[in-house]
Amino acid sequence: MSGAFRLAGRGCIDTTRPVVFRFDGQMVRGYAGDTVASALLAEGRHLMGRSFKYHRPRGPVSAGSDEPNALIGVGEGGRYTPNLRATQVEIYGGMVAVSQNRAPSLRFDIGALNTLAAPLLPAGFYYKTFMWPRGFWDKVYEPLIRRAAGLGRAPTAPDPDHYALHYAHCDVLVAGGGPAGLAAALAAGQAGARVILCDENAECGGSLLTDTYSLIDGLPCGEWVVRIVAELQRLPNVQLLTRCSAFNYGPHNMVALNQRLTDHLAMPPTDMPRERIWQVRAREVVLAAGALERVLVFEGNDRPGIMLASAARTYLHRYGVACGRKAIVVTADDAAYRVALDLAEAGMKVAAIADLRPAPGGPLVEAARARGIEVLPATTIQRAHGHLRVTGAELAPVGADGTVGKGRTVSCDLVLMSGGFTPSLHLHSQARGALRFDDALGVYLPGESIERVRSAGSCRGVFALDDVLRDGVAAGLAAAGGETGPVWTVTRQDAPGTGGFAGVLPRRGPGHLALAFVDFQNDVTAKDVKLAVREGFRSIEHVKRYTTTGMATDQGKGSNVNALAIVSNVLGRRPEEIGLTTYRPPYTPVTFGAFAGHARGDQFDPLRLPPMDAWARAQGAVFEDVGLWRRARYFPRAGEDMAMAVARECRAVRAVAGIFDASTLGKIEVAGPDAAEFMNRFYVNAWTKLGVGKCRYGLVCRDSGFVYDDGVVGRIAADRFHVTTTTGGAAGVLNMMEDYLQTEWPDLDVWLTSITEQWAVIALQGPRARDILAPLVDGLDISAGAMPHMALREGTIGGVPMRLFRVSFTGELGYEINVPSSQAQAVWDRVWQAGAAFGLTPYGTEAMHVLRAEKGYLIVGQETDGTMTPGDVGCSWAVSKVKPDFIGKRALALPALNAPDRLQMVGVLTDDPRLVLEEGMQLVPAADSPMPMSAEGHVTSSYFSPALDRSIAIAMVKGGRGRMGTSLYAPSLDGPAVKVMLVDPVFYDPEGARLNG
Amino acid sequence: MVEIAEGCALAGLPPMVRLVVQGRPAALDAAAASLGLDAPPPMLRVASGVGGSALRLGPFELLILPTLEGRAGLDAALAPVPHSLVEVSDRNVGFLLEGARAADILAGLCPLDFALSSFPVGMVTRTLLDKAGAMIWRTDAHSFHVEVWRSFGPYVEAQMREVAKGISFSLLTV
Amino acid sequence: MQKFSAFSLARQAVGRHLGWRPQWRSVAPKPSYDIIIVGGGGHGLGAAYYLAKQHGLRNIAVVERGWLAGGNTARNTTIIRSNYLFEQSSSYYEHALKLWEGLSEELNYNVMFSQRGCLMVAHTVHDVQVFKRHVYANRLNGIDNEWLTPEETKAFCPPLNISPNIRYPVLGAALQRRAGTARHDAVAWGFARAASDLGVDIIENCEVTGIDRDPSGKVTGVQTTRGPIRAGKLGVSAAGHSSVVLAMAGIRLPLQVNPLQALVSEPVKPAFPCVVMSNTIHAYISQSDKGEMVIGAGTDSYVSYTQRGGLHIPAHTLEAICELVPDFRRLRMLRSWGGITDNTPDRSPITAKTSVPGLYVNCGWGTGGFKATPGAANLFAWTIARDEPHPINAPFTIERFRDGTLIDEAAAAAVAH
Amino acid sequence: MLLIDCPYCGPRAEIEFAYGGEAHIARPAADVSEVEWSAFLYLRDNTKGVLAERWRHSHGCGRFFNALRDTRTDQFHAFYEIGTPRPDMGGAV
Repeated sequence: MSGAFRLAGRGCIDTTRPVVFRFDGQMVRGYAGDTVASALLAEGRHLMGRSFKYHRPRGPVSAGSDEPNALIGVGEGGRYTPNLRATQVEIYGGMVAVSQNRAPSLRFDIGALNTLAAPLLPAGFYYKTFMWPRGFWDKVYEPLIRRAAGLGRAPTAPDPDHYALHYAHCDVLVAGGGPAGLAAALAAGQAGARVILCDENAECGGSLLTDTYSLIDGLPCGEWVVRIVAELQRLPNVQLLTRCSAFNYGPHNMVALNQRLTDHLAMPPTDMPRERIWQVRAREVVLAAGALERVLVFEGNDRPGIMLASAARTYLHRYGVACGRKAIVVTADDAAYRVALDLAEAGMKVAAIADLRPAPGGPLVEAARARGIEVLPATTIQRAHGHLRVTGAELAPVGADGTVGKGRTVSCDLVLMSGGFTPSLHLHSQARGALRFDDALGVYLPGESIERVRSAGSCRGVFALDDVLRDGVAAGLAAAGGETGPVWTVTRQDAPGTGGFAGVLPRRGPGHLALAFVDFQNDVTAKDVKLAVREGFRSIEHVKRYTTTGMATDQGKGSNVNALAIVSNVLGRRPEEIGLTTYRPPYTPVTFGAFAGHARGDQFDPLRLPPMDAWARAQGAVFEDVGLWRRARYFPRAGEDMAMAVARECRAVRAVAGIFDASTLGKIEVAGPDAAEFMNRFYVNAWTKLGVGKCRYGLVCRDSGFVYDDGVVGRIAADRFHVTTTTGGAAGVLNMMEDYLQTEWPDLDVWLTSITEQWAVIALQGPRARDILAPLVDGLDISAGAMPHMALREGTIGGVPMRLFRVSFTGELGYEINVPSSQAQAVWDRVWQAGAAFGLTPYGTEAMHVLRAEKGYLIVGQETDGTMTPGDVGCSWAVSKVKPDFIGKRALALPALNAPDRLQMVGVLTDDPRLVLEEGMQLVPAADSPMPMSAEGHVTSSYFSPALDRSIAIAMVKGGRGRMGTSLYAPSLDGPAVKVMLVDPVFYDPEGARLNG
Repeated sequence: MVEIAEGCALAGLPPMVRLVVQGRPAALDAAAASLGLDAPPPMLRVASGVGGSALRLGPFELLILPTLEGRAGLDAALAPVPHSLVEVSDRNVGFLLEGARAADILAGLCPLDFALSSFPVGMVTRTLLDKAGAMIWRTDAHSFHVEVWRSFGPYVEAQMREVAKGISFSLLTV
Repeated sequence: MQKFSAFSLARQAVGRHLGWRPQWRSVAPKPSYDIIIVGGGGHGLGAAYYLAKQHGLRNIAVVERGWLAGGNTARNTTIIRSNYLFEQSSSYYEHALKLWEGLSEELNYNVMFSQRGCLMVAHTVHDVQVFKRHVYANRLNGIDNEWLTPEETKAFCPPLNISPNIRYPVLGAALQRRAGTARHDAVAWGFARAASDLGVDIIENCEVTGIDRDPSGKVTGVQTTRGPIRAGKLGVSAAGHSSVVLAMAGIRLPLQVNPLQALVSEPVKPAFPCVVMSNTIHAYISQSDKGEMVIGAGTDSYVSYTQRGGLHIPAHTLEAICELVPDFRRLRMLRSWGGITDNTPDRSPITAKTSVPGLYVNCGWGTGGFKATPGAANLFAWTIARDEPHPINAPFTIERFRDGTLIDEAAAAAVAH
Repeated sequence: MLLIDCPYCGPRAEIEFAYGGEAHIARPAADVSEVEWSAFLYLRDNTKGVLAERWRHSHGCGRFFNALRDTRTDQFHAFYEIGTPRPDMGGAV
C-alpha cells in the first residue's frame, strides 16, 4: 500500500493497479480509481492550492464538483487544462498535474503577503482607490491587479482533441444517479418509458457509495447500487450516462448534458471525442440532484485539513484514505456523528465533537458517546490554528444567551464541519422553477415550475433513505405515467439530518481582524459581507456583486446560503426578503471546445464551392469568401500580382472575351398563372409588358423604400419567370417573396422554387463572345438581330439543356449560359476550347467588379448600405410610376426619401490618373477643413481602370447628381487630402454601343 | 458504399430526376394521379406509384422522383390546373446512409427524434444537418435517403464522417 | 459623501471599516418630485446625476422596479468604443467615450475604465471595405481608428489565429486604441452614490404601474407599487421594459425586445490583452480584471422578457471563439446569462421627447447601451431639463421612423455591439 | 432551444424556424398617411405577456404560421394558420 494515510481493505480503488503521476514535479503514487485529491490525501498532503486574492494555502474542502480550493492544472502542451478540481480529476499513469496561483511554489507563495494587507483590501476596495493620478489605472494599477488575479494560466497551444454533439429524445430524463435518481429511473424504465439517467461521477450511487451503515432489502448500499445499475442496464429503453453532468436546463425541457469521455484515460483511442454534449429533449424531467453539505464560517476555517464531514467520509469509503490522524468534528446536525463513528471505526482518533446545538441527543449522539468520543454540546469553534495545515482549534462554550465563553484549544490535524445540507436547486431554478424558503429545514426548496419537471429526494428536502427511495419511485412513475413501481425495504438507517447552521458561527469578541471565509476561492470573509450591507448593498445580488461571493468557479455552491444568512442576520429580515441570487448555467464548468463540437476548422461553416471551382483551382486562381461561397477572385499568371492579373483579365474581356463562373447568383423560378401579377407587386419595376423571351433588370425594395436586392429577370413563359438575385441575397429574397406571398397575397396562384444550384451560370463576355458561342448552341440563332441585348432563349448546348440570357454586367456583348450544374464543367470545357483560338480568358470577381464599375453599374451592398433608395443609386428609371402598389411604393413618396441633399451615386476622378482612392474614403468640401468635419459623401468603389488607363471611383455624394464637374477632397490617413472631381458614373461606352453589338 | 463506422455505410446516390410540384390540392391530386397514386401522400410521407415516388414536403408541395414514363405524363396531367412544375434534378445531391448506427449519426447533426416510433419508415422531411438544410427520407429501419443542395454535399458528407468517428464510444440509442 | 481614496481606505482600515456609510440613500418615495426617472440602471441613475449636477435641479427621484442596476447594466460585456460609422452615431458614442475618460474622477468611484483597445476583425473583402470606411469616417470626426494588417493585428493581440488556411482568415482589423472595457456595476453604483449625494432620491423595489396625465395630456405623475407619486416631468430609461412603460401613456414604440446572452470562462492569468470583435463569425471577447474571458453571444431571434435564450446561440459563439483563438478551446464556460435588449429597426437608440408633454424616453440601445452610459445619461438629462434635445441626440428621435431618416448602423455593420 | 409545433409538420426544434415578428399586422394600402405607414412598418406592441407572432418553418415545410406565446415564460399557448384569427384564450391567460 502506498500512502501513509491509506487504510488497507477500504475504498473502491483497485489496489492491484498502482498509478504513478506527477504533481508539481513530484511523483505521487495512487491507485486506479483515485482522484488527484484522494491520492495526495493518502500521502497526508492537504495543501493543493492557493486562494484568489490573499493567496492563502488551501486544501480540499469537498470530494466532488463543489470544490472551491483544490484547483489544479492538468496535462501538457495542447492538452493542458487549468482550474480542474483535484477532487474530480481521475488519475492515470503519466498524468502531469500542477498547482496554481502561486509563485514560486505552493508552499512558499510570495502572493500570501496579501494576507498581511488584508485590512486594506476589504470587499470592493478597488472601487475606492487607484483613481489617482488619472490615467494610472490601466497603465499601472490594473496590470498589477490582473497579474495577481486569475487562477491557472491559460493554455498557449491549440487543443488537439475533438468533441462531439448528440441530440437525444426521451420520455424521462433523470438528472442524478443517487438513491432518488436510481429509483426514479428504474420505476420509469420498468413502466416502459424511454429513460436517460445521467450522473456527473464516474459511477452511479451518490450518497449510497459512502453509506456503509444502511441496508436496503438487506443489502449493503454499495451492493444494492450494483444490483440496480445492472437492472437498468438490462432495460433496452434506459440509457445510463456516467461522467455526465446535466448543466443547462433550457426552455421547453431541452436539457444539455456534458459527458467526459477521455480525461480519465492514459491512452484514449484516437477517434474518441474528449467530451460530448448531449442536447436532450425530454418529455418529463426528474431532478435528483441531491444536497450539498454546508461549510461553517469561523476564523481560520480555510486552513488545509479543514473539510466537510461528508468529504472525509467519501475519502474514507471511496478511496480508503484517512484525511488525518486526529479529528475534531464541528457540527450542527446528526449526519456528522455518523462520519465521526466511521472514522473512529477506521482507527482514526476523534478528539471531540463540538455540537452547536444546546442539547444534542438521539441514537447517533449516544453511539458516539458510547464509542468514547467526547461530545461537547452548545460548543462553537472560536478559531482554527495552523498555517499550511490545521494544527488545532479552540472549542468554546456558547451560553444560553448566545455569548461565547473561554474555550480550550484542542490539537488536531483534521477539522470536519457540517452545517447541514443544502438542496441543489440549480437545474430547477434554471427551469424557471419557483423557490420557497422552508423554515423547518432552514433552506430553499423547489416550488412550481413552468416546465414539465419534478424533483425527488434530498434536492427537495427529503432526507431519510427510505423516503428518498419512495420519492424517487413516485417521481419516476409520475413522469412515465406508470402505475406501480419497485418497493424496497430499508432496514437500517440514520435519522434524517435535521438541524443545521447558516451564517457566522458564534464567537467571542467582535473579530474585526478575523478572517472567517464565506467564499473560499474568492476570499470573501464574513466581514466583507457585513461591510457590503453596511455600505447599503441590501439585495443579495448587490452583496454578491460587491463582494464577489458566489462568483468563484464553484458558483456559490458552498457559500450562497451562508452569505444569505449573514445578510439576513445583519438586516434582521427573513431570508426570502433578501432573495436568492439567480442560478446561472452551467451547473459545473463546460469546455468551450465541447460547445463547438464538430464545427471546427474547415467544418466551422459549410464551404460552398461553385461548379467550376476545381477548374479554377487547377488554373491557379486566388479565391475570396463571399458569404458561404468561395469564389475565384483572379487568375494570376507567373509573375503577376493582383493588379496585373486583374488588368489583363479586364483588357481581355474588352478586347476579346472573358469567361466567368457566375453560378453563385441566386435564382428563383416564379411560376403560376399569377406570376406576372406577383412580380408587379414584388419588384419596383413593371413586368406586364415584358415579353416571353425577354429579360429586364429588376430592383427590389423593402417596404421602407430602401433598396434590398437586384438582378436580371427573364420571362420564360407567360406564367413563368427566371429570377436572379445577388449571391448574398438569394436566401433573403426567396424568404421575402414567400413572406408576402403567404401572408399578404395568399390569393395569388404563383409558386416559388429555388433553382440557384440547379443552374450553373457561365458568363461569356466580350466582343467575340458571339463568335465563340454561336457554333456551340446546336443551331440556335444568336445573331444580333435574332437575339438582341436582353433577350432570353431556351435551347441546348452540345445537347445539354440551356437557358441562354443575353445580358451583360461588363458593358460588352455578353451571354450568361445557364446549364444544369452537373454538366456545367463539360459545357465550360467546350466553351473554353472554342474560345482558345480567340484568346478567351478566365476572369474572377475582382475583374468583374472593375468592369462593372467602368460601366457605372451598382453592386447592392457596396454602393448601397441599407439606407439607399432607387433614386439615390440612379435607378429611378426602374421604378414604375403607374403601378397602384408595389413593395416600397408608399415609403418612396416620403419627403425625406426625395430630399435634394440625399446621397447620390456619382463617378469620381482624381487629378492624378495613377492614384487609386481607397474604398471607404470620405469626401469633404475643402482640403484643409478643421476637424471634426462632416463628410459630403464617401467612396464606395475604386479601381484602376485598364480600359480608361486611369483610376476611377464611384461615390455616394450629397446631392451628387447636381454637382457634376465640381470638386471635393478625400482626406487620406497619412498624407494630404486628394482632390477629386465629380463626374457621371458611366465611365466607359456611355452610349452602350458595345452592349448592343 | 463506404463503411464510416462499425455498422454504418455511406454512399453517394446516382443522379436522378427530381421535380418540384407546387399548387393547391387539385394540382397535387393531379400529380399523384399521374404517378398512379389514389391521392397525394399525407404530410411528411412518401408514396410510390408506377410513375415514381412522391415526397410530401409541404402542404402545397411534392418532390417527385419519377420514372421515365412518370416524367412524361406529369406535364399533361398538370396542364389543366394552376401549378408550378420545376425540375431540380441538379440542385440536390443524394446520399444513402445505412446500418444500425445510421440514426445515431444523423442524431449527431440533427435535432429530430429518429426513434422508429417518431420517425417511421416512409417518413420524409426537410430539416437541418448541422448548418446545412437537408431532406431526410427513411427508406428502411436502418436506411436513410439524405439530400442536400449540391454545394452543401461535401460539408454534409464530412460532417457525417466526423460524427461516425466518435459514434461507437459510449453512445447507445434509447 | 464619504470621499473614496487610498487615504480614506487606510483610515477606515484603522477603524476596521466600521465607519463606512451606505453609498447611496435608498428611500421611500416622497409625494411629489419635479422629475422622476423610471429605471435605475446606469442610464437612469446617470441622467438623475447630470440633472442635479449640470442643470441645478434637486427634487429628483429614480424609481427602480427591482434592485439597482439589475437589468442590462448588470448583464453586458462592458465593451466601450465609439467607432461607429455614421456621424450621428459616432458623435453620440464619442461624447460618451470622452465622459468615460474622466468618469472615475468625476464620480470619485473607480469604474475601472481600461482603454485596452478594440479590434474589429475583418474576414472578407467586404469586411475590409466596411471597416476601412469606418476608419476614414471616424478619423474625419476626430475619433481614433486605424487599420492593421493581419501581422499587426497579431502583434496587438498575440492569441489570435491569423493563419491564412482557416475557414475565415483574418484579413486585417480596425483598431480603436481608446476603446476598452469598464466595470459595469461600478458605473451604476458610482452614479447612484454621486446622485444621492446631490439629493436625488433612489427608490428601489418600486415598479411603475401607470402614468397619470392631466386633461391636456401632460404628465402629472406615476402610479407605482409603492403608491402614487406626482411628477412634473417623467424620463423613462427602462431598457427592455420601455415599451411596457410607454404603453401606459398610450405610446407605441418602434421596439422589439430580444434575449441577448453572454458568458464568462473560468478566470485565468492575463492571456488576452484587448477587446476583439468579429462580425462575420459572430463573436466578441475580452478578459476581465478578474481573469475571466468575457464573451458576448448573438441575440435570440424572438421577442422575450425571460432573460434567457437557447443554448445554441452561445454554442455558435464559442465555435467562433475556438476558431479565432484556438488556444482557448480547453477553457471552460463558468457562467452564462441573458438580458433583454430593446432593439429599434435601425439599431440606433432613441433619446428624445415624446408626443406626450412632460414625457421623455431614452431607449432602443439594443446590444450597445453600456458603452453609451454616461453620454446617454448626460444628453437625456439635457433633453429633460431643457425640453429640447442637445444637438448630438437631436437626430435620435422617434419621428425618424415616420420620416424615413434612419441611422442604420445595422445595415452598415451587420451587428452593432 | 424552443420546441415549436408547426401546424403542418408537428413539434420541431427552434433552429428549423425563422422568426417573423408580431402577427396580425395588416399591410395598408399605398395611399395611407405617413403616420399610418410608419406604424405598419415599425411600431410594435412588444407585448410582455401573450404575444401573437409569426414563425416560418424555413428548414421544414417552408410555411409561415402564427403562434401565441407568453413572452414572460416563452411557453406557447397556440399555433394556427396564417389568415385565421387569433384564438380566443378566454380568461386563461
